[in-house]
Parts: sequence; structure tokens; C-alpha cells
Amino acid sequence: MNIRLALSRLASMILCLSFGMLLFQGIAALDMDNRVTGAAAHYLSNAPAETGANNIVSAILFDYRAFDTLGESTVIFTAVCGIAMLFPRKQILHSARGLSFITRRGIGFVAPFILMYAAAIILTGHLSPGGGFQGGTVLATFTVLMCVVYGSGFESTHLPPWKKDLLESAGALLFAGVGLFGLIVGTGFLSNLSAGFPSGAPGTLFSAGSIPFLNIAVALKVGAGLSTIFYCMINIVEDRRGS
Amino acid sequence: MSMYFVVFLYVFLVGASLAASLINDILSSVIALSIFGVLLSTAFAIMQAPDVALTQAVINSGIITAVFLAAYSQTEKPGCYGEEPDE
Amino acid sequence: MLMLGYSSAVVIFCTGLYTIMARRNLFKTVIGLSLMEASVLLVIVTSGFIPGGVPPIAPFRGVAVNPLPHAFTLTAIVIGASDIALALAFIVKLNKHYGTADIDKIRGLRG
Amino acid sequence: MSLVLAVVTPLLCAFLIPVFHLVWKTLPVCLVGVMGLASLAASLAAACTGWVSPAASLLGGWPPDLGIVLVADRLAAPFMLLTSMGVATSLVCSLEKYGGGPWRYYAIFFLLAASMNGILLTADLFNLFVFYEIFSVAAYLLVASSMSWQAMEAGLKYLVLGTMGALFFLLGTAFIFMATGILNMALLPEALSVVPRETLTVISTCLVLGLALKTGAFPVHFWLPDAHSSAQTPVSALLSGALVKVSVYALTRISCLFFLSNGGGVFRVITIMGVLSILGGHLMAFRQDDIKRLLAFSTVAQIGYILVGVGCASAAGIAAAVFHAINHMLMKMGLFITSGDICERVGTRSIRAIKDTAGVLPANVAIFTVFALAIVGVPPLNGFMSKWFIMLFSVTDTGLCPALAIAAGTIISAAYYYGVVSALVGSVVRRNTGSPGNNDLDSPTVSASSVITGTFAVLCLLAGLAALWPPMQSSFLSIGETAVDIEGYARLVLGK
Repeated sequence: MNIRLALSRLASMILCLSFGMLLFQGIAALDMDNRVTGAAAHYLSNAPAETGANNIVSAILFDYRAFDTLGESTVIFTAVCGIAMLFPRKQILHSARGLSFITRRGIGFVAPFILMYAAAIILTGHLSPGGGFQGGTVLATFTVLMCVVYGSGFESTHLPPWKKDLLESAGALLFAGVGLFGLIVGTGFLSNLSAGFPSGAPGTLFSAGSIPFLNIAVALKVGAGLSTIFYCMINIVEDRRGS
Repeated sequence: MSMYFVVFLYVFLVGASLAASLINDILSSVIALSIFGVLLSTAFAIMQAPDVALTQAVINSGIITAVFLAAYSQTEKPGCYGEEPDE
Repeated sequence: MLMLGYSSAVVIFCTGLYTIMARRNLFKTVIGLSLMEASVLLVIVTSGFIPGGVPPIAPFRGVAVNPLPHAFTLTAIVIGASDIALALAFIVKLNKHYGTADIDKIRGLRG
Repeated sequence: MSLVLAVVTPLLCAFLIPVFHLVWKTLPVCLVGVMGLASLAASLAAACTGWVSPAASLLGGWPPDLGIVLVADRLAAPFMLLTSMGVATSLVCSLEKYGGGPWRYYAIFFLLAASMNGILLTADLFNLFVFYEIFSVAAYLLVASSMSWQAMEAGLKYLVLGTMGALFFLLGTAFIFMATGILNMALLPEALSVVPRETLTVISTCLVLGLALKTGAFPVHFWLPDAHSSAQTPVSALLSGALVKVSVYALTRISCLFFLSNGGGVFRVITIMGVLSILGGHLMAFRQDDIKRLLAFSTVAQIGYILVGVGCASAAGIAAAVFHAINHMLMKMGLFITSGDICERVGTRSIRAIKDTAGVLPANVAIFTVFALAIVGVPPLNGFMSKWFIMLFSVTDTGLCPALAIAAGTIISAAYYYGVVSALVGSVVRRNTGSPGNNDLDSPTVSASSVITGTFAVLCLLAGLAALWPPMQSSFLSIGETAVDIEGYARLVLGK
């Protein structure tokens, strides 16, 4: 039995090593002279003018290739839908067990700042690093922190599952709505400045047309979704401890 | 940004990945994976990709580790959860 | 520096593949998937890096690194995270039934 | 009419379902039906556009080299018709079976429909990966949606192998990006021709391995029998009928565009995988006693036929493969739905146990027999026609070996389908001759699923006859010509 295990490990190691050699040869055959060519060069030189966003990664994510982003946030939507299907929650347990009074007070002081940080990341996504995904994840992490500090009772009193479902769907529908607006205007699905979204002054908070809306939509979707995933998995722990 | 630092970082990166793979204790390898995520986000930051570094740090080392631990805590026997480990 | 990034990515990819193929614990399998995903991300980001470049946030002085791989990587990170969360959810469900995460003890996953 | 509606309509349906759930705790069946009809109409419109006047639609108003382009041409159109029919059928069966209760199931269902249309339409490699991920995640969840332990195991197995496939695909995409700097599928064939040999090998290995993992071809088929047999009936029918074909489409499209002119033994590898799938799938199916597992292994074998057709690397071979994909959708969906119905009535999935019980409806058995005859390949039916064409073209393009495998596979499949059909017929005979206790089962109920399977059986016959009609043959040949016409695709995407 042990010999069989060792043999299978050896076989998989040999397989992995040979695949690694193949990959390495493929890399070594390329010249290591990275240049920005093709579409990327166009983005670098024209994105601020064409989309109004100073953060070019945001411009690509939410304008040039916004369809990818729609798909990506749909992956999260699907996963969340599925995990909620796998863990149906008939009743939510009120576990008020959390950490000590001092920690609660301390976190109570910190909480607004974390929320502000998330909001700043989301709203300035078109100007500086960050955006809907990062901000949404910070929001989700905030709910995780709340769960650790206050116990899972926090969820049932402040953020019941139906509210999160609603937020998530609202984010998704906002995204699709911005896309459909472009389609109705006749400039193509998910078009930004050409569909008539105001470009604003470059470099200011209210600029870049539809990109801030899409950031908010994605943040809602990601934040509510990841938070749902965490609470779905954590409530089972409560279940077991309670029983 | 000296070259030594970069080499060190990559060596640690590979080391953390090997640790996550080879350690037998699941909890330790989850922690190794989390460290790996942080190192990877540092590598992204060095490669001038602040957006990616931020996302990697927040998602992989934040949410995914939390979900990993939530899942792992349930493979323990029911009584073990929340108790001191020294019994 | 580019070669360094690519080589470590290849090593990490193979480590992840080995973890999936050789280790007999479901958590290890998910860790392997996570490692493989991370290595692909490293490949993509490295392919856009230019030594001496600056981050692609306008207005930039000098040569900016390629922003396109960053967009791809962001997408791939989020997709990978939802895959891994889903895998963990399945493991939790299976664990409730079998009481173990050992692949050899779970009937349908052998072989 | 913009092609993007084919993706966005089902997506909007999926996003709206949680909102509707707040209003109605159980979704009204007609509401889900209306949403299904809307997405069916959008898909069919896109398929018609692709068939009649191939078109590209730009997203975000950006030119094709900057943004993402959706394209419907004559290769995508038949697959789109096939998948939208499969989705509609499966939706009707699910509605009949579960009503409007499991709303998350329907949300995932519509997401799956949207992602299938996305895969079929997109002309951007990374966008293809993104839609592939939605598709896969939704498929894992649909497999697990029955919540039984077997389904969970099958779902996890599918998830691990499918994610590995996705990561190989992503690695291939990353290598393409490293080597060329573009991901537009119309610009890539030219750009890949100057890539060094070793890198091209890595790219083709990663892409083909990833797509093969997702397709379920023989050496990496482990997830397919489990997933297809442990899911509920409508989901199994959808998985075998439509989902597998989408992966086959991606494999065909990518290998034709990237590796037809740039060499690399991709098509030979596909042929070898096809031959192995035929033999392995049929042999494994022969050993099964569980009827759904038998059908699942038979799916592996049928994928093999399609892959042999694709491996011909000629217009005729690919056309025959597409024809077989459509036929397999009709036959396998019919087989899964009727056998699911029979198993539910009898209360067992074991063929040996069916032999000993009575209570199977004669109509179901008759329809099942038609499908079994078609899939084995009895002359006037469609299965014979497509297998015959694949055999014919593979002899001229890839040699005698695949043809021999097809012939051998046909004999094996005849053997095991004979076993199933004789068990079912025996059960019907037993009921008619005796066992008075089962008379309550006699009430002939006309359900929507039996109407659909009946229609599919008629379509099987019609498709078989239509294949003899020269205009039909020439229009099918145009599918294959579209697939191998790289310049035509580039013209269509780039709008020149």
C-alpha cells in the first residue's frame, strides 16, 4: 500500500517536472524584451481622453473590456447563488457570542473608518488604484470582522440574507442597465462617453462617465456576494456548536 | 529596489508555495498559503501593478483565508471548536 | 527580473499540479488549485512588466508598464476566488456526510 | 438586432429572479416560462442572423482591435440552435418536475444559458475564458443541485478537474499574450505564425489539454460519467445534450483558427483522443448496469465520434461532426428524459432490476427504442447518417484507424443498447400478460416531456432523411467551410 502511494507520488512528480520543462522551454524561446504594443499602447496614450479615467486599468476594466467585467461579476453571482443553494438557511441563529467589551468599543470606533476607506476605494476607482472589486471586498471583510467581534447575531439584525440578495441583484441590474442604456442610445452595449454619459473634468471625482456607476454596481455585487459566502459557511459552525 | 530584495522575495515565494504543498498539517499549510498570497501581492506591487496587488491582498489573504478557516474549522470533531488546543 | 518571475511561476505551477495529483486530502487539492491559479497570475503580470516602468495611472512620467495584463489578472483573481470558495463549500457538505476530507475514504473520488 | 441581446436577455432574467423571489416565495411557472421564451427568442434570433447574414457586433462602440467583438457565423449558428433547443427542453422538463419552487436553480439555469451563448458568440480569447468560467461554475452547481451525496461528490470532482482545465486554458492564453500581445481571435492566426516552435507547442498543449478536460474526452474523462449520471434528469439531459457541445465548439473554433495553418500536431491529437474516446467509452458503457451511467459513458463515446470528425481538419469532416453533434443532442436528450421517466416509474436505475419489474409505459419504451436505434446507427435514422459521413471523411483525411474504431464501437453499442431495450420490452410484455396489481399505472398521462421526446424522435427520422437531400448536404458543407475559412472570419470580425 505504501509502495503504491510512493510510486504514484513519483509518477506525478515526473509528470509535473516534464510539464515544467516544457513550459520552461516555451518561455526560453521567447525574447525577453517586453514592449507595450497593439491595443495596450493605444490604451496608454489615449485612455484618459477617450474614457475620462486616469487609472488606465480601470478604463480597460470598465470601458474597453467592460463585457469581461460583466462576466466576471456574474461568476461571483453564480457562485454565491450556488453556495446559498447548497446551504439553505431556514432560520438564522442568533449567536451573540463575541469578543470582550473593550474590543467591541474599539472596533466600534474603527468601523466608520473602514467603511470610509471602502467608499473611498470604490468612488475613486477611476483616479487611483482600487475600484469596485477591491472596495467591495473590503466591505465583505468588514462584515467578517463584525462577525468575529459581535458574533453572527450581527448578520441577522443588520444584514439579513434577503437584504444581501437584494443588494447583489441591484448591483447586477445597475451594471446591466448601464449597458442597456448604451444599446438603447444606439452606440453599442456598455458604451461610455459616446453614449452620452458626462465626462466631467478629468482628474476630479465626478468624471469618467459611467465608470463610477459600474464601480458602485460591482462593489455592491462583490461585497454582498462574498459576505453571503462567508456567512453561509460560518453559520454551520454555529449549528454544530449549538447542537 | 535592489536586486537582492527581489531575488529574496521570489525565493520566499517559491518556499511558501512548497510549504503550502508539502506540510502535512492542514492548518499550517492554509497559513502558508496566506503568507504566499501576501508575498505574491508584494511581487505584484514591485512589478508596478498596484491595482492587482490591492486585489490580491484583500481577496486572497482576506476573504479566501477566512473562508478556508471557516471550512477547516468544521472538519474538526464537533467538541474541538473553540476549545483550547492543549488537551 | 522577468526570467526570475517566469521561472518561479513555472515552479509554483508544477508544485500546485503535484499537490493536486499526489496529495490525498481535499484541502490540499484546493490549495493546489490556488497555487496553480496564483502562478498563472504571476505569469500574466510578469508578461506586462517593463524594467524601470511606472504604474499605468495617468499622468505618468516615463514608460508605463502594460496595463492590459493587470486588467486580465484582476478578472482572473476574482474568478479564481469564487472557484475556490465553491470548492470549499462542496468540501464542507461532503465532510458533513463522511466526517473526513481524505480522498481515499470518499467513495466517488477515488481514482 | 444586436447579438449582445442573446447574452444579456438570459443574464437579466437571472438577475431578476432574486428580486421576483422577494415578491413571490414560489416563482409562478408562467413567469419562468416567459423568461425562458424571451431568452429562447433572443438566441434563435442570433442564430438566424448568423446563418442568413453572418454579422459582428462591436461592444462599447470600440473598434474591433480595442474592444470585444461578438460574432455569429455559420459555425456558431448551428451550435446556437442546438444549445437553445436543449436549454428550452430542459427548462420545460424542470418546470414540469419541480414547479417554481427552487428559484436559485432557475437563476443558475439562466446564467448557464447566457454563458453558453457568450462562448458561442465571442471573438476574444480572454472573454471566452470568462464565459467558460460562468458556464463551468453553473454546471458544477446544476450537477450538485439534487443535494444528494453522490451529486456532491460528482460536483466536487467536476469542479476540481474543470478548474484545472480552466487554469490550463488560462495558462495557454497567458502564453499567447506573452508571445503576441493580442487576444483577438481574428488577429491571432497571423500573429501566431511568427511565434517560435517551442512556445507554439506549449500554447497548443495548454489550450487543447484545458478544453479536453472540459469536454470530457477519454484520457481525462473521469468527471463526466459521475456528473452526468448523478444529476437530476433534466440536468443530465442538458449536460449531455448541450453543454458538451459547447466545449466541442470551443475546441473546433480554436484549433481551426490557431493551428490549422500554423501546424503543430493538434488535429492528430484530437483524432487520437476521439478514437480512444470511442473505444473506451463504449467498452465502459458495456460494463455498466446503471442505466444513466451507461448513457453517460455512451456520451463519452459519442464525443469521440465528434472529435474524429473535427480531427479530419477538412470542411467535410467538420460539417459531419457538427451534424453528429446536433443528432447526438436530439438522441441523448431523448434517451435521458425517457429513461429518467422510466426509472422514476419503476423506482430503480439498474437494468437487471428493470427486467424483473413491470409497470413501464409502452409509449415510453417505443420512444426509447427509436432513440436507441438511432444512436446505434440503424440506416434510415440520423445516427447512422452522421456516423457514416464521419467514417467516410475520416478514411480520406486521417486514414483507416478511426473508421475501424467507429465500426467496432457501433458493434459494441449495439450489444449494450440491445440489453437495455430487451429489458424494457420484457418488462412491458410482463405487464401486459399478468400482474394485475399494477393497473393504477395504466392511466395514460400526456406530459410535456413526453410530447418533446416524441417530437425529438420524429426529428431523428427527419434529420436522417434530410441528410440524403443534396441542398441540405451543401448547406451543411458550408458550416465546415466557414470553420476552416480563417480569412473569412478575420474579415467578418475586423469588418473589412
